[in-house]
Amino acid sequence: MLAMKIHEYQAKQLLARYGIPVPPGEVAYSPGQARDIARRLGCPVVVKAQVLVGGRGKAGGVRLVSTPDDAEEVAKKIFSLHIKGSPVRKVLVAQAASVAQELYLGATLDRVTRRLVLIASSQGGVDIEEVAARAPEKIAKVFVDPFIGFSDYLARDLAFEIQLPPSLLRDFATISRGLIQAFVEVDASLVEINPLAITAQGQLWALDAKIVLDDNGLFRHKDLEALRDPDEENPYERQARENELSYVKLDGRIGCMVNGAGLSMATMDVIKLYGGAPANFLDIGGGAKADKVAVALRIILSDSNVKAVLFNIFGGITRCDEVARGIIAALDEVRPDVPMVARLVGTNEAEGRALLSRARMITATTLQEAAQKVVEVAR
Amino acid sequence: MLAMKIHEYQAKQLLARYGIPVPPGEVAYSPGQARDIARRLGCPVVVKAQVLVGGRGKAGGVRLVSTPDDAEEVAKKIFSLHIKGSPVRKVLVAQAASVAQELYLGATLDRVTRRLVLIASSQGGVDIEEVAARAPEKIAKVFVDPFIGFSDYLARDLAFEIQLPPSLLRDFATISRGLIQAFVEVDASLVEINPLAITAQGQLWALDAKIVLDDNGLFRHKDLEALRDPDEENPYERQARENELSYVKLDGRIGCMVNGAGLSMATMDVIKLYGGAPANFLDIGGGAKADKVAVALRIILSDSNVKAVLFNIFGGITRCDEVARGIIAALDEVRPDVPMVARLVGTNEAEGRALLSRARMITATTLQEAAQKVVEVAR
Amino acid sequence: MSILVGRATRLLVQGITGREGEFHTRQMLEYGTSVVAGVTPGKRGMQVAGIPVFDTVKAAWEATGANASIIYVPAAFAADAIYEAVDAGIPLIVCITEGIPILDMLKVYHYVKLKGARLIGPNCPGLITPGEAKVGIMPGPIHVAGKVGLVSRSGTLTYEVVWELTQRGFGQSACVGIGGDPIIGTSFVDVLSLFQQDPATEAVVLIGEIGGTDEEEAAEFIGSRMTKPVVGFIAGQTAPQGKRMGHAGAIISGGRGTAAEKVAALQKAGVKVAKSPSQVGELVEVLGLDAGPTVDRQPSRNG
Amino acid sequence: MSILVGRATRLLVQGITGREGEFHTRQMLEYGTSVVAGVTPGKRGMQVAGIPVFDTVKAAWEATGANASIIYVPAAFAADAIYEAVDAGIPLIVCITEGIPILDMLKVYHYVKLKGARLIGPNCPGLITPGEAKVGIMPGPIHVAGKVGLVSRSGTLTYEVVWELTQRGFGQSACVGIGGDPIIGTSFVDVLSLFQQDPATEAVVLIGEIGGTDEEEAAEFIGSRMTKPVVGFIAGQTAPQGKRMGHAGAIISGGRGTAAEKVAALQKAGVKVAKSPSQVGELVEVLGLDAGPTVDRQPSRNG
Repeated sequence: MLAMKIHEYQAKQLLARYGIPVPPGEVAYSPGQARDIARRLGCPVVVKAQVLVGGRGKAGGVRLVSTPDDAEEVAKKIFSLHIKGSPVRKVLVAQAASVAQELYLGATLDRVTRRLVLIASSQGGVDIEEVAARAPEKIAKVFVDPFIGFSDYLARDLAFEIQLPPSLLRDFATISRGLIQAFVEVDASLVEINPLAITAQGQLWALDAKIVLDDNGLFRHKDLEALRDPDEENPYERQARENELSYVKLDGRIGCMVNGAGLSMATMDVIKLYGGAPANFLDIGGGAKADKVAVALRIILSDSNVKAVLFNIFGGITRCDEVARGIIAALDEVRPDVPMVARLVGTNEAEGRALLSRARMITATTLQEAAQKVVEVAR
Repeated sequence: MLAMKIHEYQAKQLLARYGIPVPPGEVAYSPGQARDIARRLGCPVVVKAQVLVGGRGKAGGVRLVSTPDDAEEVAKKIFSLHIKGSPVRKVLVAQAASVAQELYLGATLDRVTRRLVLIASSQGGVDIEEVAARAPEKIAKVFVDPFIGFSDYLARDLAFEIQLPPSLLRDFATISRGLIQAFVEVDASLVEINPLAITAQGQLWALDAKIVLDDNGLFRHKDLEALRDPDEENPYERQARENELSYVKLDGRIGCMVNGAGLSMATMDVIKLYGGAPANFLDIGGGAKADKVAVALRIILSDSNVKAVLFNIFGGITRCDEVARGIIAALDEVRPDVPMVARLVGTNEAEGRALLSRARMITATTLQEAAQKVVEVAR
Repeated sequence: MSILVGRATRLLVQGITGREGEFHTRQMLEYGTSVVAGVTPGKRGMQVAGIPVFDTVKAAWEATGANASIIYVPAAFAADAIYEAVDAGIPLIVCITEGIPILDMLKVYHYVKLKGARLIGPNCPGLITPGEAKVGIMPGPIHVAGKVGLVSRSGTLTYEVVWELTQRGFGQSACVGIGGDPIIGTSFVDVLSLFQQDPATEAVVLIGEIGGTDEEEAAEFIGSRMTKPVVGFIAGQTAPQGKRMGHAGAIISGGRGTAAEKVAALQKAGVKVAKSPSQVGELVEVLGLDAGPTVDRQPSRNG
Repeated sequence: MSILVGRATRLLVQGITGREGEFHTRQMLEYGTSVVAGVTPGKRGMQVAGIPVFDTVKAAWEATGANASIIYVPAAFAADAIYEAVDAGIPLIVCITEGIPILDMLKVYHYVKLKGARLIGPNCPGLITPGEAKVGIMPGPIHVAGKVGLVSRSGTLTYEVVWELTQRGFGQSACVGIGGDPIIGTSFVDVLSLFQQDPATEAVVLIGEIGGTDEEEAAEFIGSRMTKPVVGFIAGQTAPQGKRMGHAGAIISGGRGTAAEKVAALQKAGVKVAKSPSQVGELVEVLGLDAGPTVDRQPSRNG
């Protein structure tokens, strides 16, 4: 998890601080709590699973109920769900809104213009990328000047383009301004309100919200770092993050350990080219020491699908002997029975190879050769 | 008071929120409270009159004391002072620092570059303008980019120029950044820390602070508007401000009411040219209605020095008949015995003159003629 | 067209449906200015004095080809209005609004320069090319066409001087009120430079006031780059230090920005500096320009 | 000097007294780069490997006339270091630092452009003109001088390809690592344009990866503006959507930024796209360039 997601309820609390109207609601950790909250808020309420994966609605994780008893009943069912493998540990109970229209409003970085882009659509509530594909004319965009920041006229341009009723212009501008301000102040990479509802009473309400934070900005937001939900993180992903390893689990059988993101991807590609399938992306970064390498290997081997491991190290700042020492340390502990192929080139490669020679490892000189060998042994 | 000043203690509270270290302290409204605070903080403490005028030190309004009893005693004396006409209604009791060096650090708008300028000097504690005149090489300046905002290297440039010990570099940058951030976020026109002390313990402390706010920015800071101290404002200045009149009391005998700031100044200049002295600057602004004009006249006449009044109105958006109606309304109520000269030109001047003809007023066609006549009658 | 505005000006009014915006739109139309569009968000389809209203500057520009904009929106929304005009590509923006926070203007100033637009004001009466176009709030009828260019930081004081000139038979090539705030889009030097290049202008009147160093910069420019005669007046000779004289920019601080300094700088540059507004007329008379068209109008009764 | 750096480069190292800064300063000196100054605030008067250290970039520039800077400071201070270099007038700035917040880079990017400086990176290995100057962290000895220009978003993958080229006898005119972040100072197109103009470069290798549209823009440029042959490789053909592959920029989002799209765009522009890093060497061989200087060095043992 290199870009940190936060829960809907956390995103809404955060957006509320920037003047964005959200329905009153509270988090429940048990069906009983859900009932209490429903009673306090007054029904109807919506009970919503708080998980960091998409597709809650289709999985039955979002339900409208009309009595506190129903809230308890429904919460019990939701707590029993696993949504895309994530167990539900908390639900948001929020006042239900009577919705006249669902809009979309979101901000992200536009890489082409190197600006923040604010995106709106009159067709909210569904996947915005579907709308973009199906009816691109329903998507309006404005770009925020990097020096000046947000200016209200941008929100008005959006509003007129999505044919928002003029009576909501000012509130829409306030919400847009708040959204961009929140984005900038928390170092986000995505802030999305979907749907932004026009209620039957003619007000704008953020019914759902999603915020993804830029991990690189977290150092200046200790308060946000605390929002990280350890329950939602795969323990190996967490271990990787804590050790500053870039790790992404995949579906194949060949574990890979590489230094550098580009070379890691290229290594995966070459494995595929020779008919294999990578079990993971794992970049140990530059200048990794033995202990970090050992952690990396343990993470790779924790995946029971892994039938073989490939080490591809192009030494530069990273020293091949350090990597070899880390591998040996991990092997001493884990003693795996999968075959391993090592290709070490560059800084201290001779020392590295000498160290590994004790570990009964298959060696290779080129990436091509290494990939062919590991695909062979993984069959 | 068109640029709002706030008290030292308020400025320090505000700066503390931006990470600027200030000595612990509290405000006392009585000598007894001063004693209690001194006991709580631990002596020695400094007792400082909280008034919005300069020259507190020379007037005996700032005193170091070494026991709570002394704090009470000294506070009693300070509460009895009038500093430049301002009675002392509260004192700040703050922990005393042992000072190794006094620096200056301040930010304001540089009109030439249209940028914020951050100014530092190794010679703090005194009037920075004196230092600028006497030893300009002791003043260092850096300009803040309008698009990018503050960057820490600017603070380092300043620090090296005033030969700050390198061990304080990081704290100095933090204080500088906080100062500029505070400036921008409260819409200030001046933020000054003088002295910024290097304590005997080798730390940086803001021992005194001054903040002047841009009145034009106050609409977005309701919280700061609340800091306005009505005790410190002349009641007529307050009345003028509340009625959106620009009023500055001066020392002469001729009251002036003019529409437009430039024309007001020019009117004062012409009075002076013909040997008179203006009692005030008063600009009724553009498009003033009768009630506003009436308030303006009452404010002018509240000054007992006023021996004659000149009305100089060049009608444009402002209608001469509206002005005349306001004058008559005020005269009906106040019935002053001072002579008045009216010069009304432009929009609806005939109607205005007709209205004033009932008021036994001296009239004039040109500013020159009006000024000569009012100087004559004010003798 | 002498400088900045003239018969070719196609004016857009931002905030046209407000009280001020509507009033001055009618005044400008009456003067003969070619007002082609208005903008008030959410009021698309309306008309004000026969002028079509649009939701956005971009839409107004696309429909009408406006090449100048005048802004009458409240201070809290003025910076936004300027950005909207700049980003729509409007080359000349005149901001009448008073009371804009100085930190808003600080960014606006540099942004306008960056984008190559020209901003007049804020907190100014606008500008006029007599007989061609009035883009502002000044009383039109006090002006007559002629050969004197006038530039000023003030509003009514400018009218006083214009009226003085007109009464003495000196018409104006253009009168530009650059505004009384500490940060304004166009400085004395910018306008002096335009007057120097303008064949219709034979002499220039500069009306300054205390505060800042714009007049000193103007003096520097006049001394080194201008060949046309300049007459000046500085308001605020009797103003005390540290007291703001109405205009946010009119303050003598730290002993800088006094009238005496400014007068001295101008005199050193060869400017004849008047002691009073009426003396400006006398000094222009001394220049011996041919008189302009006959004065045949009285000051405005309704302007 | 082929492009960007060469014998005329006078290099300043920002963060020279840090572990990374000091290590790579020695490496660059050993390679023959003319390192003339270092900057670490508060360390004026020190020396690192014989190079004088200054408090500020301005002071270093004044004393040494440095014309390029390389930045090794931590991510939290990197934007500040770039601003300091830009404002001191350094024309070429290479930022090695990884992990800079994207919103910092957003402002930095536009500021650098505004001021007319050139930024390489961040999160990049730097650049090298073999035999002349190494301004970066790449192992110097794997490079030899020659006629192939190389530009890449990657670090070690670049070394892999360079090593491949060197072993096959193809030296490099310059190798530029532009960095793996979503916002970088210099794009593929910028470097391709320099290679196209550079008489020392006869063919170009482009190493892209998933994410963004830089490769598509490069393809557009190659198709319409380049006459020199280009060989490409795109890493991440097996990467799944929505998962960031290490580099902050390497992510396929919303179905955009896939390797397949990039390969197709490049092929359409006439680029020969390799299926693996080693195939890059084969494709360059097919171009039939004269071989460069003989390879006489092994990969670095200490680089």
